[in-house]
Amino acid sequence: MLIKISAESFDPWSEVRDYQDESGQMAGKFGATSLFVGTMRDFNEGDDVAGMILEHYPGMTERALEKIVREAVERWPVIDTLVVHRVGEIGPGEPIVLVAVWTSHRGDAFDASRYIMEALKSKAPFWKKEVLKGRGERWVAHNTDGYLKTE
Amino acid sequence: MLIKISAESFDPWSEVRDYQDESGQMAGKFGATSLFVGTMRDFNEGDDVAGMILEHYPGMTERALEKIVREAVERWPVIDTLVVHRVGEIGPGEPIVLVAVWTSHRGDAFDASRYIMEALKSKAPFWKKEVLKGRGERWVAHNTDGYLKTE
Amino acid sequence: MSIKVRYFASLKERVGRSEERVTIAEPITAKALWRQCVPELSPPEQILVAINLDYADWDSLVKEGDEVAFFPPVTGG
Amino acid sequence: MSIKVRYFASLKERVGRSEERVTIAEPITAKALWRQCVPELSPPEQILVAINLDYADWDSLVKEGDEVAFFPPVTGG
Repeated sequence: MLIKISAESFDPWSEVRDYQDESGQMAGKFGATSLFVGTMRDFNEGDDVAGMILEHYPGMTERALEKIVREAVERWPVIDTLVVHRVGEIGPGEPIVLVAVWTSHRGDAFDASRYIMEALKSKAPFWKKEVLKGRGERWVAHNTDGYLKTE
Repeated sequence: MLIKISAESFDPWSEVRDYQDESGQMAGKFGATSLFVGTMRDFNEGDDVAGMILEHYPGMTERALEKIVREAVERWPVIDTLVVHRVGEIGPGEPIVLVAVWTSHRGDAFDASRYIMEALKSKAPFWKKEVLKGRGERWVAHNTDGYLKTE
Repeated sequence: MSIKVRYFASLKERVGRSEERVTIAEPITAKALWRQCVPELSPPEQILVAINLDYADWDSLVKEGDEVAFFPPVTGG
Repeated sequence: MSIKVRYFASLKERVGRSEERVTIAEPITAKALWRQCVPELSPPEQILVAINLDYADWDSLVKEGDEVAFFPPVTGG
């Protein structure tokens, strides 16, 4: 169960592979991996976005994420998890968040990874400020519920 | 929308990165990637499994997978998908299947990737034969419903 | 009329062949084709049928040039 | 009693500071602390409160040595 806050750009696919390789004892034990990667888009609410600044609350962030992962592990039979979240200045196309869950069976992997993402979105103390192209900056007001279907 | 049947072992993380990099026009356009990887376990139903042989129905396999992906794209706003499925002799710890879905919003990515996995499990013409340690071989009888919670 | 019939996985091992070419006088159902090809076994309930690479029913008609496949429940993924 | 108070994101910009140290005579609620620190604003309904790195209520008591944070709805992920 690893939680990383990264001030540098990260490659989600290397992160997952490295973590899985290091946890060598996992090989052959898990049957399912569910992964979610959230990436910065270059537009939002009709505006072109040039970049993003991700602020967080050091100390509370880690504590909140640990609690969320613990809840997922209590609820589903999870073998391991990896959570990486970016902070600082982020450019379009760069990954913001990675959640990976390893389980024996696929239903648990899907359920647990989605639970962690939704809880992270609603509880972990991160704040996004968008840098608009030629139109200053604005704070993102709130996150939407990812369990609801988009229109 | 790429579908690959692979007779060789594959690295799901490289497959996803390469596909995403090749589809350069996607950068900055998608906000969510949901990935599922199914991996061979070294035990099943209480027995040690030394390997697996994955048979399929060439031609029908691709056709069935294309239909499944098309259904997902009709149902959710999907930007792109990648499906890779292994055939032939597989060793413990090796990936069997990879499903990746790129969307604007995370709920759609989770829903569509899970839909593709469940449909693949119930419809795509693949058959697994397990090679048990010192106890011969046996065909896997059926797949379970991944939407159901495990006991 | 010439039909290609294919068998997969455990069914292939049970009937002892992976494919064969059979001749029919006129279009018949998949069930009738099974009875002609595998007379020693009544069509097992869980066996699936595909005609020309698409799932079909036991009552679907098989005709000249078709490829018909019989196979057990799929277990991929 | 000495309390560390922190502000984040848009709230930090609105109150014009990221943290401060305040002195209270006895334990008070988070709401009373807000009124002491940010008298120009009534506690905005959507503002969240954390005490010692855990979410808390506006009615939670703040005491000596606590770190209290006020911040807008979170938007990570």
